[in-house]
Amino acid sequence: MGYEFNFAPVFANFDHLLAGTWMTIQLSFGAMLLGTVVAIVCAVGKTAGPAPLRWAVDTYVEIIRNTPFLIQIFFIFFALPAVGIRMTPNVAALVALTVNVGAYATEIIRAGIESIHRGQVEAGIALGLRRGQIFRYIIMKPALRTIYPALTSQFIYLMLTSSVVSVISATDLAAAGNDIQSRTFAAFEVYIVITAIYFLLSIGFSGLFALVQRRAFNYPLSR
Amino acid sequence: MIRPFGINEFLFILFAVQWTLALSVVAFTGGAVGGLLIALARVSKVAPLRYAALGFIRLFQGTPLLMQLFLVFFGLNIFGVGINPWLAAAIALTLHASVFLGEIWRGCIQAVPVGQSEASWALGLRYYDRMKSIVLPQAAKIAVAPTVGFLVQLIKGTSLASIIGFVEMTRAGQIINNATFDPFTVFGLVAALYFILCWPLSILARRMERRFAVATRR
Amino acid sequence: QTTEEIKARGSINIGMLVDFPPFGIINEQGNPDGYDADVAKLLAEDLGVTANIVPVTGPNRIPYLISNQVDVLVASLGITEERAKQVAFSQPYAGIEIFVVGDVNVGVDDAAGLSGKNVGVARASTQDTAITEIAPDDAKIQRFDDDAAAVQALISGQVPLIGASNTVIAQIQKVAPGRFEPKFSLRQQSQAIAARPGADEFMAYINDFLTRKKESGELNAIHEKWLDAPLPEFVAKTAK
Amino acid sequence: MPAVQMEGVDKWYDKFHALKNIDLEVARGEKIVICGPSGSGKSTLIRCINQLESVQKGRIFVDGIELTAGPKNVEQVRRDVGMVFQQFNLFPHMTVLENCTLAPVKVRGASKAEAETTARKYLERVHIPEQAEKYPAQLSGGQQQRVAIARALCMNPKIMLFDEPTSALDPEMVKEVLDTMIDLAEEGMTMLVVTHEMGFARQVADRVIFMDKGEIVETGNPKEFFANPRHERTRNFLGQISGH
Amino acid sequence: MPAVQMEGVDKWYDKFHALKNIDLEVARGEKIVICGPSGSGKSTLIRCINQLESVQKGRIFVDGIELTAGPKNVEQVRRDVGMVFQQFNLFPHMTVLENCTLAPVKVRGASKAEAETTARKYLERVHIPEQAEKYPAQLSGGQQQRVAIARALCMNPKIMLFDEPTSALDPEMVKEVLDTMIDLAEEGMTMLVVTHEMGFARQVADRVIFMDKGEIVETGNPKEFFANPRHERTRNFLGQISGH
Ligand SMILES: Nc1ncnc2c1ncn2[C@@H]1O[C@H](COP(=O)(O)OP(=O)(O)OP(=O)(O)O)[C@@H](O)[C@H]1O
Ligand SMILES: Nc1ncnc2c1ncn2[C@@H]1O[C@H](COP(=O)(O)OP(=O)(O)OP(=O)(O)O)[C@@H](O)[C@H]1O
Ligand SMILES: [Mg+2]
Ligand SMILES: [Mg+2]
Repeated sequence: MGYEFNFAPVFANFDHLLAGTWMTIQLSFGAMLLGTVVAIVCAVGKTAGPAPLRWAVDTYVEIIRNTPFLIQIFFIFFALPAVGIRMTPNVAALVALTVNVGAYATEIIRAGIESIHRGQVEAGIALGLRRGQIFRYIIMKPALRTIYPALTSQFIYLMLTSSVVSVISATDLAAAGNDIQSRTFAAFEVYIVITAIYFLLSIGFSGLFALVQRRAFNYPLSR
Repeated sequence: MIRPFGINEFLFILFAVQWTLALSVVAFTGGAVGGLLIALARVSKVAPLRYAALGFIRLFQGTPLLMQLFLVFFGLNIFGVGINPWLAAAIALTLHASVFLGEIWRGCIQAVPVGQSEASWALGLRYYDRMKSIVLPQAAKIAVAPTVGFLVQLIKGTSLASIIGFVEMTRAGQIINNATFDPFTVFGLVAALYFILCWPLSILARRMERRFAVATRR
Repeated sequence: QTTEEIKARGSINIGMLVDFPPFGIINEQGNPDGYDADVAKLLAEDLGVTANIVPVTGPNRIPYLISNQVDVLVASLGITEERAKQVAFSQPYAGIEIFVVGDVNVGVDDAAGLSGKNVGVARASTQDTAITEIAPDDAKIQRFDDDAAAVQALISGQVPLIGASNTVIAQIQKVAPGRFEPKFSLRQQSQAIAARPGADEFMAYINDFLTRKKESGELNAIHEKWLDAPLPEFVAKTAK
Repeated sequence: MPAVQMEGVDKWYDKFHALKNIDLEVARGEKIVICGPSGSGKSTLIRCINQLESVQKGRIFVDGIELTAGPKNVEQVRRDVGMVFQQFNLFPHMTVLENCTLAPVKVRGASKAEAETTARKYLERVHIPEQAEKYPAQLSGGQQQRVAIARALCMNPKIMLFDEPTSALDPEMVKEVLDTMIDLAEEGMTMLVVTHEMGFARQVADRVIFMDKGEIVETGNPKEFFANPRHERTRNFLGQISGH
Repeated sequence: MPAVQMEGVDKWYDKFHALKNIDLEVARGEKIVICGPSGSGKSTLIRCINQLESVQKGRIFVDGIELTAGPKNVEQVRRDVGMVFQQFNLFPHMTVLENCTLAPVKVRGASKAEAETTARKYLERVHIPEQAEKYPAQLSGGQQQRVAIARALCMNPKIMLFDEPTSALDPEMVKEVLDTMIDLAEEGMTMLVVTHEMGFARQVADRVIFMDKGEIVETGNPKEFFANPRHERTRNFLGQISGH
């Protein structure tokens, strides 16, 4: 089959791809940070909150984990305006990614909190620390260390999932690729290049996570 | 031409579940075989095999499934390898499931105490018997829960196969939405169907995980 | 690709949209239907082979064709110069007029009026090309995956304006009567059957097929059936 | 005013009656050793004194403040009661110094500099001033337990509770921890110690308390307690311990 | 021809020199006890004999076959060398009988019936014929270790290696395992045993080997070894063990 690869149109629009890449980085990074905050709040609510709160967190987590992201983002962008919440596509994408990763990370972080030995908490209580202080100073860091590998691979997965946000006209890397493709029809060349960029991004993020791990969790463990 | 959302539309989406299921089964079957090979390669004594498996995993866990599907389907055809959507979906989803299951299962194999392998060596058991009779049966017990958990991910992932022409649930929803302009009914229904499919599996996975945690704590 | 090969095979793979009413839809029985489907069946019948209809989407229909997944596209593909570099077009077999549509409260009546506004389109559609061409630099074009998403964005108020064809406008009016109106016409767009470049003999056959069907009135009848109107003037005339 | 006073205390874990009508008065400066078979309620008893466990009946006073009267009092009392656990429970992500300064800064509102000065003073007293910058995982068990003691002392407690502080240690490390506790006892600290180290009990205890099945079966000064246990159960228990 | 012969064997774990120039000859039917402080290389030494660890220098012969010459020989030798581990390492998902018949069937190609007959014979010999259908988790530690011994015997080994076979056992179970091993010794099996059970050493060992820091420091018959250790290090070590 005589298909001739021609990458020229892709590289002619490389600035467009870079802008999309930057948006993907922002979306992923923003959702990781916000999602972690959401997850910590939900995980604490689920381990220590009153029953209605636990129930609410459970419902949120189950709904998100058992439906496709595509459907979730569709609802956030098209249904929320009906109740007066209107967001630009990129903001809606950020919110959808945050809500999504928040649910997964809730489960992960909860497991981390539960892995902390009860004696640690008791030592904190005996020293007179209050509940919030115990969580903040005693539980949080060792818990995050335990679940860090699970959490970061969820983040990489999130970054790859973000390739779906173009359906609501967010301007991420996949959208940039689609735009170039629809203008130049160099579909394969575009897909090959953006796949490579995603790959580089995930390597970059992994490297960053390893760096953070070395800086943040550098205390030794007993065997 | 626009028509209200009625029983036919409902049935159209409902019947699309069969494609979602069929794709999931294909992906899981392929992924189980591939995943086993990858897991074995990852714990192999042969260094090049380990690195090859690792590189393979990095590549497929580091790129979106959407792009993998697209490149397999359209890409292979461009190179003159005739390929139908089934084969393309089977290949891409299998690769995807293989690397994830491979990593999950590697962890399970490594969770089997080294002493078990050492005892097998000491008895003179060769690789095949050691894996088949000693290591894998014990790893399998640990693996059930996370595997079922991944199955949920996989079922949802098959929605991306719509890019190469499968009218599975998500695509069916889009098509009906284009004919009815009633997105909340349509996507609400689609979401509900996924939920019905996935939720029992999620619960099952969690139950088994808990049971296993209780069993190993002692 | 030759006519002979297809005849020998006994079937033809035809790509068509199923989310572009009334040209391509899924009918109540769950089968592809619409104007394109009828044309596709007519073509297969003319060749004396069975029609194997492959549903494609707006963004992936050309990849489908050039990667041999289908023999031919009867997929409401608008004739544009850019696309002509990738595929071979027949003479027009259908046509639409595309407009900028918007909220009745938004005052826009020409391309310059799009300045500073958000405009939704279906990615890779004719509207996309047309609006991208004429819109001022500071108009913000939001590309959705299909017409339904663009329409949904308009109806839910996420964008004040979209590019849409006359057929889509008719649907918008049904869903939200009185809220939206066509602002100005972008262009009349002829749609053609497309095949891979280089298949000259096959393309000649398709052109001949269209000429015959236009002259016999069969094509017009199908058009009446699906669009309640005769073939537009700019389509009805037969090319060589 | 006694340092600790328990009046008719009862405690249930669900249906399980873990403490039965406990009366106990501990004078200031008094050293009490509690022993008894596993599951007899020793840990439960001392954990009630800083309200790691709440009780269902009876009253507990610490330094004159009624613990069982409300949560405000509990907070107050916890600051004045130091506790050392069997499993050390040091915070693994903090250096020794950080372990020792956390509570003074966050609970007492001390400045970081003050807290560090105090911490170094107590690390000196438990003979490990040079380990201040290390993490718990880098220390031996005996060193870790001494850090745990220093950490509790940094809050300037009026009373110290010890729950089997040496039973998770390798034999060669037991002595260094006991020596530290003996030092502390000699300085006049009020101490309640759950332990089976009978040498320690003989040397420092003012009173030895024997518990069984949630009750205080026998209490006496160590001399008569060891030489002349009044109860059958106590005799059996002491027989087992020395045979060990 | 000696049962085992090691000539100038050196072994490194990465940079760590675990075995230093080991020379050792074990005659057929000889019983050797190896002792020494933790980390001295005792396990490493006996694990080299069935190549659970490979060595970087020197030669090892088992029953005249050079192990260090290639993987084919290793397979051959492993069949003839039985090993019993500290942690038993029974296969938890198989019954006792299945544990014992797996290797004879898969490795020696015995029929299932033959293998079962042999297995029951050896289970009888270790005094637990009635446990054949149970799973390891249903047995006590001592019973498990005896199953492990029976499992190894089912392969009809010429040499048996034991790596601290009793040190993971509760004290009351140690004796039953040692008795089994004494039986075995009396039947003339060649045995290398890493153990700190000096009573066992006195009773059955032909030679006692003392290792420290990867070297064989001293070797002698048990009588003179215990009465009259030549080396300072050996004396220290024996002092610790008996004090323990
Ligand atoms: N959280 C709990 N829930 C239910 N029962 C408990 C709980 N904590 C302790 N118990 C029970 O209360 C009884 C007393 O426990 P406690 O820990 O005080 O005993 P102990 O004398 O300290 O024993 P040990 O020497 O083993 O530490 C035991 O029978 C124990 O099983
Ligand atoms: N896989 C390994 N990698 C690195 N070092 C090892 C490994 N296995 C053992 N070592 C080191 O080799 C030395 C000897 O180990 P070995 O297990 O032979 O000692 P041992 O005499 O059996 O001690 P113990 O009485 O504790 O079982 C030890 O210092 C140990 O830390
Ligand atoms: Mg206790
Ligand atoms: Mg050892």
